[in-house]
Amino acid sequence: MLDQPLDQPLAKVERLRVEFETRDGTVVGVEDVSFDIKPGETVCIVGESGSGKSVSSLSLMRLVEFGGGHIAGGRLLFDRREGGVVDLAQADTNLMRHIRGNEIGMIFQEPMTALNPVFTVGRQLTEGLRLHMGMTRAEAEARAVELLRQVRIPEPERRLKQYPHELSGGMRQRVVIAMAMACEPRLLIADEPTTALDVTIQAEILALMNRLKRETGTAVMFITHDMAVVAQMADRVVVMYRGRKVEEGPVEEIFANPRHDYTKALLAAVPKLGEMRGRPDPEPMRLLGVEDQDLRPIRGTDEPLLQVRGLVTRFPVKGGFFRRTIANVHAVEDVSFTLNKGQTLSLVGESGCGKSSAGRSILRLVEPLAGEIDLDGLDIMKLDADGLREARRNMQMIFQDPFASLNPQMQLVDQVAEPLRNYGIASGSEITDRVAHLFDRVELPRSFLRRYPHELSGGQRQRVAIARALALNPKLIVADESVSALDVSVQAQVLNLMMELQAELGLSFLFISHDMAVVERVSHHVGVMYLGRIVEMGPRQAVFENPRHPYTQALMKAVPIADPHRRKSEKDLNFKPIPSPIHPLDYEPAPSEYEEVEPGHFVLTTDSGY
Amino acid sequence: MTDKERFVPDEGLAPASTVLPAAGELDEFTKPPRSQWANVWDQFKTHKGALWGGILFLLIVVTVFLGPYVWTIDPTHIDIRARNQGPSLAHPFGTDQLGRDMLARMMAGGRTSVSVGIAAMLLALGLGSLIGVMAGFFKRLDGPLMRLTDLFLALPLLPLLLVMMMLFREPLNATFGPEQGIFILIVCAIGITSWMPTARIVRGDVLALKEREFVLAARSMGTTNTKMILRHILPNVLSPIMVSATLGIATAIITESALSFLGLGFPPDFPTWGRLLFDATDYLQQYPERVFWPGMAISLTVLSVNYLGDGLRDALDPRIRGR
Amino acid sequence: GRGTDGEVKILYWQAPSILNPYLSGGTKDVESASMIIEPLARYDEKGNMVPFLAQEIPTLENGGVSEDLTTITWKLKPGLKWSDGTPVTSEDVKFTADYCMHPEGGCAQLSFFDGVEKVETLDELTVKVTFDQPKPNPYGPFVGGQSPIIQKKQFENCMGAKAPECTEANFNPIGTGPFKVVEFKPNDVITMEANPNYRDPDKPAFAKVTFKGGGDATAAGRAVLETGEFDYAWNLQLAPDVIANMEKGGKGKAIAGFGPLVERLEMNLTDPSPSLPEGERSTRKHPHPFLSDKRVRQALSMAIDRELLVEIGYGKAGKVTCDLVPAPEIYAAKNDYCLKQDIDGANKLLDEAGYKDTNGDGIRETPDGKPLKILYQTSTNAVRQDFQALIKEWWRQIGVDTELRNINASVFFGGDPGSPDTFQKFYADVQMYANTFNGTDPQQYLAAYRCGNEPKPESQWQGENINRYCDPEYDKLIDELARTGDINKRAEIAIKMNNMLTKDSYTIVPLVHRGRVSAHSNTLGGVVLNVWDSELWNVADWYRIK
Amino acid sequence: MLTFTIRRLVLAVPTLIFISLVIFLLLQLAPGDPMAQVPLTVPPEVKEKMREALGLGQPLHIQYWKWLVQFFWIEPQVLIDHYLGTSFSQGDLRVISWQTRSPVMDIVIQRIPQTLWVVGTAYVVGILIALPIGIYSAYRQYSWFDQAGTFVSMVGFSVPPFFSGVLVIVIFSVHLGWFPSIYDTTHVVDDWDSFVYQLRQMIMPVMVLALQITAQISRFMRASMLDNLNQDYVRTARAKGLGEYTVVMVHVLRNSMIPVVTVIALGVPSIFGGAIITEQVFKVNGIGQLLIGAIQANDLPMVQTLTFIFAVLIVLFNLIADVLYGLLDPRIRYD
Ligand SMILES: Nc1ncnc2c1ncn2[C@@H]1O[C@H](COP(=O)(O)OP(=O)(O)OP(=O)(O)O)[C@@H](O)[C@H]1O
Ligand SMILES: Nc1ncnc2c1ncn2[C@@H]1O[C@H](COP(=O)(O)OP(=O)(O)OP(=O)(O)O)[C@@H](O)[C@H]1O
Ligand SMILES: [Mg+2]
Ligand SMILES: [Mg+2]
Ligand code: NI
Repeated sequence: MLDQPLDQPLAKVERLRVEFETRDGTVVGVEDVSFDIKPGETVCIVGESGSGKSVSSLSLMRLVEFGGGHIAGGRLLFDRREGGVVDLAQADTNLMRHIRGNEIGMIFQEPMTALNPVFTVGRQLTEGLRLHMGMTRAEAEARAVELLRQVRIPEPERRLKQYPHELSGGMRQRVVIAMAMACEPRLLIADEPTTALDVTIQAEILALMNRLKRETGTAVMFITHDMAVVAQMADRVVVMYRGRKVEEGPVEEIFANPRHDYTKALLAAVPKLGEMRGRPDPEPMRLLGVEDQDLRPIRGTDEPLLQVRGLVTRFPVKGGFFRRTIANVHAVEDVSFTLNKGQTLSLVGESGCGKSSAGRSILRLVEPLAGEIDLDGLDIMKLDADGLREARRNMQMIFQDPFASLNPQMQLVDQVAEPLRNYGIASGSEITDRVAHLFDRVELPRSFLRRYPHELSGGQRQRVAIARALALNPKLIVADESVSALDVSVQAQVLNLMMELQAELGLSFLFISHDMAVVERVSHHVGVMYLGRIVEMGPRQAVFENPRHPYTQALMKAVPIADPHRRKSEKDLNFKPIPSPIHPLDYEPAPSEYEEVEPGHFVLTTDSGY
Repeated sequence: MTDKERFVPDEGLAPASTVLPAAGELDEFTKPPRSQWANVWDQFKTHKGALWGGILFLLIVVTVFLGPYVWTIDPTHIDIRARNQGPSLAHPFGTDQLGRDMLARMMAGGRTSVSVGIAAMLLALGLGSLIGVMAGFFKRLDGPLMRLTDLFLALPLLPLLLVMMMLFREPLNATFGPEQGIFILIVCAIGITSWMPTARIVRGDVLALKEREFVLAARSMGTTNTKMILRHILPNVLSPIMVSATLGIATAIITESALSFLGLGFPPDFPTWGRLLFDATDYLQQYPERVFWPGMAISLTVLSVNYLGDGLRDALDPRIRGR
Repeated sequence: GRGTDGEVKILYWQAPSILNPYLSGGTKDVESASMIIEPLARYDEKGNMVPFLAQEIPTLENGGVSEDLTTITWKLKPGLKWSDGTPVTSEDVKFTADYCMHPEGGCAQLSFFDGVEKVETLDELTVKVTFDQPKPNPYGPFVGGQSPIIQKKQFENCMGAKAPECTEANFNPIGTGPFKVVEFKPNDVITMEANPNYRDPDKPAFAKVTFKGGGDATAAGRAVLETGEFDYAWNLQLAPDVIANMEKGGKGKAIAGFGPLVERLEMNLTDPSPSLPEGERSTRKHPHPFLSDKRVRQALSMAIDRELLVEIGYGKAGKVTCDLVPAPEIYAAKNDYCLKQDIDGANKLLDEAGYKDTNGDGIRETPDGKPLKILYQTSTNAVRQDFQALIKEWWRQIGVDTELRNINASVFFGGDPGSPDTFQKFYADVQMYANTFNGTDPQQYLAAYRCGNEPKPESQWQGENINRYCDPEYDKLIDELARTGDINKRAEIAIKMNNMLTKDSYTIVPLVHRGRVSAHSNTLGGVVLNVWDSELWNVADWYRIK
Repeated sequence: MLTFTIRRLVLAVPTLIFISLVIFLLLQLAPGDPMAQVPLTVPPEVKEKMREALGLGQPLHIQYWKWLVQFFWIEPQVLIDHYLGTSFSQGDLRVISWQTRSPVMDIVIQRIPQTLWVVGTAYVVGILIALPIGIYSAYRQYSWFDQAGTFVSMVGFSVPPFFSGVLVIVIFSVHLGWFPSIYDTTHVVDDWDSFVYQLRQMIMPVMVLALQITAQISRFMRASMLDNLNQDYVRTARAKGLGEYTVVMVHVLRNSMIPVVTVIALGVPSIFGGAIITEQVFKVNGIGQLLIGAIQANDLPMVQTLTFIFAVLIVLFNLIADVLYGLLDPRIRYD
């Protein structure tokens, strides 16, 4: 494979400039971006959201044009297998069509939407093969099976006949990868291939790509905003900021010795697993460029605020002729924990393990089947509709997606004032006053009061959501994946804000996340969930430094570490797919029993299904 | 209603895709804040068809409602000597078989047609939105209300109209006078037989909306059902409703003309575009201009309103407007 | 010779639904059936009776009608055959009467058998009809398109309640007419072919008939006059200039004929005010506040320009008339009191009668202050609506305010006692429609205006005295007419009655003597428009002009 | 899917019975009288007799029950008899029309061919024209083609058929003499010439109807295509190097057809329901003309039966649309 001299770049982007014609005039997507990719090399492009990463990659495929952009300047040199170097910026559509999928493959960000929902996996996989390689249907199918096997999809023959929605997110992403690899392209562009995935699946996919690259010698252009992923994957790194390249260099160099301020800030904002080793209490993160930060640890109290005992939540699965309940989704199964005043309890676990359901059950936004919920002496389960409404004054929730959780048609001031109005706490100008103070509190300028959600950045929106949750002065805030959708730098700011508020107001957080590094940073206590149960629970330090349950241990292993020297290989990972939480009506789950391995550190002894 | 029901998934309903945050451009945040309607207007302005449609529609409405103050001939004035005349200075649109001035009749007819269009649309929209929102929001009402929709789809308009005429004409005449009475009747007839598509669309949107996180968020803040619907649901289904609205005006105008064709429309001394057009089709060959004016007026109105709807949809859709 | 001229295509914009006229009174059904089944005698285009299945018309002179006017004896032509080849006998004639007079049959033509006591067969070819009282006009049963002879064999099992079950017979009656049914698609089209057993071996000239129904008068006129797709179009109720323009197409011509059909205004002599309790509106309990005054009615009539109405609405198909019975000739009063429009005279009349506009709103008030506001209703129909607009305008000029209302014809003429909108209920001050009578004798027609014959709640709003007219003098004349046999005497009485209703009292304000306009193509010969019987009465004589 | 379908079908029965009751009551309430067609010369007593013979005097619940039995019990037997030559329905009274005194179902069956020929063809033609227009309009959004397509479809939408129908008659029948203005329902297609004649007589009503159908469906198609053209999977398809034709006509089209197909399915009942005005204008005398005629003549059994059949079709095609949705979109699985 490596028959060319290594220093001859495979693709070379020179002074690329992409413009978009919008109603507000011309928008420049990227400007003056140059970098190159050599055969067999992985170049990572990092940068925050909107910095132009996708636009650069789409330009290389000449796909920007379909999104309304055009390449306004620069050259996109690509060394074709035969036929020498061509400038893709000038290539005609036929040539581009030949290159796409055949010589350059691309993996897209969203596995959920990148596949056509109405065609079988097999059809979508073989399409490119039949087009570019001129294979017959049978040959293409044989090759497709081989490809699926390469990306380690079990039972590949059966998968070919399935539709995308019948596969899990991880499997879908593998199909997308297989599709991009189908014609053995020499350059593979991967645009945030793992952002939407769970840690465990992410780890697998990253390992898979590394292996494929090794085996086929394909050059990879890897786009991400996650520095930990960069550390796992990259040979070289290109850092982008606001449409421009700000720094470029070998991965070790970038991590060890960042030059540009932005790179430095980016690295500083990344929470690294193990950073908090030896420190029992959470501490705000040190952010670059922010003066006089208060970085004192947050102690909280040992006085219990929320006590949950034996919480069970099930969702009925209807079916049969009369639409009766034929089975249940056991979303939360016998969960018990205690959250102290002024402290944070985190729930971690894979997607679908029941974290959100647990959080919502506590506010009775979904109705739990059984269990006790005691909030500061008040038995939540016993309340009627009015009592519950009243009780929700003391417990609020921040949702995962800051955009989805704000009404797009309402001004921010009204959204934040809504709880105040609902409970008749304030009226008239007092409301505006209070809302303004809340904005101050979450460090949003008051000029934003009259804006609409879409006029804010993700981080700002999440602040609005926090302000809204704070409006009622609750004692408990359930933060459901509140920072998962944010850029690292913004995520760090929001995390700091939350911790700051906790320190000042004595708030208690039930923090739900799948990001182990973030959890390590913010929690006093941690509960690891698997298939509806808490499999391990205890002080954060105990759980992170001494994980006892096999699932916890596997989870820890899967977390990518933002250190290029500690790369993981596929062999380290060992994940079984999560068994189905759907059980027939007569299924009686065993009660959760715990063994106290250390003081306050419990490990589930009941069979958890792992 | 309890909170519990909300989480029973509806059959066949794909969860609403969450809108991912748009790429953040910092300078965007320094722009001064604008009101929602200013945004809508901005968006609207850029849609050429919509803008022209809007202007044209406005022009039609103005002509039809204010025109009679300028062109003061009485549309029912019969000048039998001047019948069946072509366009002239005295009668720019000519006269009809009884010598009534066509321009005045066009304006009078337009007043009725446009009012019927708007009023019937409002009624259909009100009913459709109400039933759509109810069916979408309260799972328990969904089945019955959708069956009701089936029922209305199956109901024949004509007998219904006759029944309504019989039951309500006298009382309406007594309270509103004969012209208003029949107007209300026809508006109601068209309204209650055309709300079904709106109801279905709104229901679909509400079902999707109900799964959105901001609804859950509002509930966790103690928002009651009524407020939920008023604050969160309705504003967000506004854009499909607006589109139905513009389509509704057009269909109402056309339905009214079809009713005239079947002899169930307005009384004869109550010109509407539909009736004028229908009356004129007999004279299609002798006096083609008689067909031309009402035909043109109906087409132009429908056309302008449709373009208006297109523009409004773009303008009201926050996903488009937000970018 | 028979069947040599190919196909003739007839277009009725109202489609026939059944070919048994005894089960449907509709003109379309009667006329379409008249090509297949025939009566003993018909009226010709002048209103004279001509024998069809009968050998001759029975009269007093030839002894066919008994001296006491209680029996009539018909003789069939010998050798007549049904289209299935079986002979026509007097049994069939008798059966026809039994069929229609069956109490459960709901026979639509029962009125033709009014007063029939019994029908007997004297021999194979002779039938005798006996009436329960003297009948000056004994030509009700078996005369005219409405009471044709049906075959006993075919309808034997279809008597009474079973009548509707005999779909095959009702759709395909065996007859003696020039054509027989090949296929009948109800409310759509009838295909017919020449009857091989028709009594005249040379007729009909056409081998095939397509009788299409549906659409509207405009389209029918167009198909005959402009595109030439059809040969004959029935009843073109169209504005005269529209017809004139169509004739320019050059494919055919419009023909008009005049029967006794009169478009008239009916004045409500009782109070229709909605403020009255239900059951008392438009009843004789409450006289009309101002229309019960003859001078008001007269003024309303004087304000109307009938010439113009004819010109605008009917053209060739209309004549100005001041009579309720404008035809036949002998019964026509030929009044001319209303021919000239006289707005000033009308104004003067009202002024004199004390109806003055006291409050200056342009509308006169009755002496006790009630404004002269008139609700003027009619059925939905383009010409009637034009009339309404014109008359409203004229009445405005005499200080009368008019509210117009048009009602769907099926409701207006429906007679549903539950509906407030029927012409019988007459919940309006003035209404307009046309009416006529069958045959040439107006006795029954005029008898309708008998005291007590008005629609009222007690009679489920049935009754023909729509105006709620009541004059004992008039009632006496009705009885007299029923007793009188002499034709000239009868005419005299009838004219008197006509004048009482129109000229003397303005209870009925005749507007237009309406004819019927039909159109036939230039290549269709033998068409004689007949308004006294079925239009298709002589279809056997039609031929193709080559 | 099967249980879903069956469950919906079973649930449809009470709905339909209820609908039939509502229609029945509505018609009973409606003013008007089957005797309206009878000339004024027929005296009221005779009319009363005729009314009685029609069974009008009976109490409502008996009339309704009679109709139910006739429609749901006797008519199906007649159908079975017709096909199997049995004689279950011997002597039972069927639903009889008041106008024609013949079984309603026979007339309905008689009317179906011409309705299907004209309205059905128009529907098919309309769809066949609409789909390409919709697709291309969306693909080239805001191009002149799109603008023109939008304009034409809106004009088509806004011109009432009683006007466009008469207009084409005047142009093509009267002035040019190309096509007959009156539809011949007795015409039998048995050779090439008669087929050509059938085409000629169909062309105008089909044109008028298809214009409206095209207008609506092409708008749907365009909107649906626009929704899908910006989806991620389209980008994926392009990234595979597929040609534009394949991308649009295979990947995008298949997805955008899903809602359009259901819209099309929902429109099918209206084919059987006929197009009242167009049928009237061209004298097609299909189901629509039958209904309007029956309404005008106050032929209650006919109106009741027709509207009920229509209701059945609506409910049925609603179900079919749902099932189609499930079949076309693999993501949706009922039960
Ligand atoms: N179709 C478009 N029309 C207008 N502007 C666009 C379009 N696509 C991208 N842009 C702009 O180009 C810039 C770069 O966008 P790009 O999608 O490359 O960001 P990104 O780095 O991939 O972000 P993310 O991490 O969120 O995917 C942004 O400012 C964006 O607003
Ligand atoms: N409304 C619902 N109806 C039926 N099942 C549900 C519902 N909500 C959640 N579930 C199921 O309950 C289980 C737990 O879901 P939950 O949302 O609590 O997981 P999670 O841990 O929050 O996952 P994620 O990280 O993806 O948010 C899943 O199997 C899910 O499919
Ligand atoms: Mg991107
Ligand atoms: Mg969750
Ligand atoms: Ni409830």
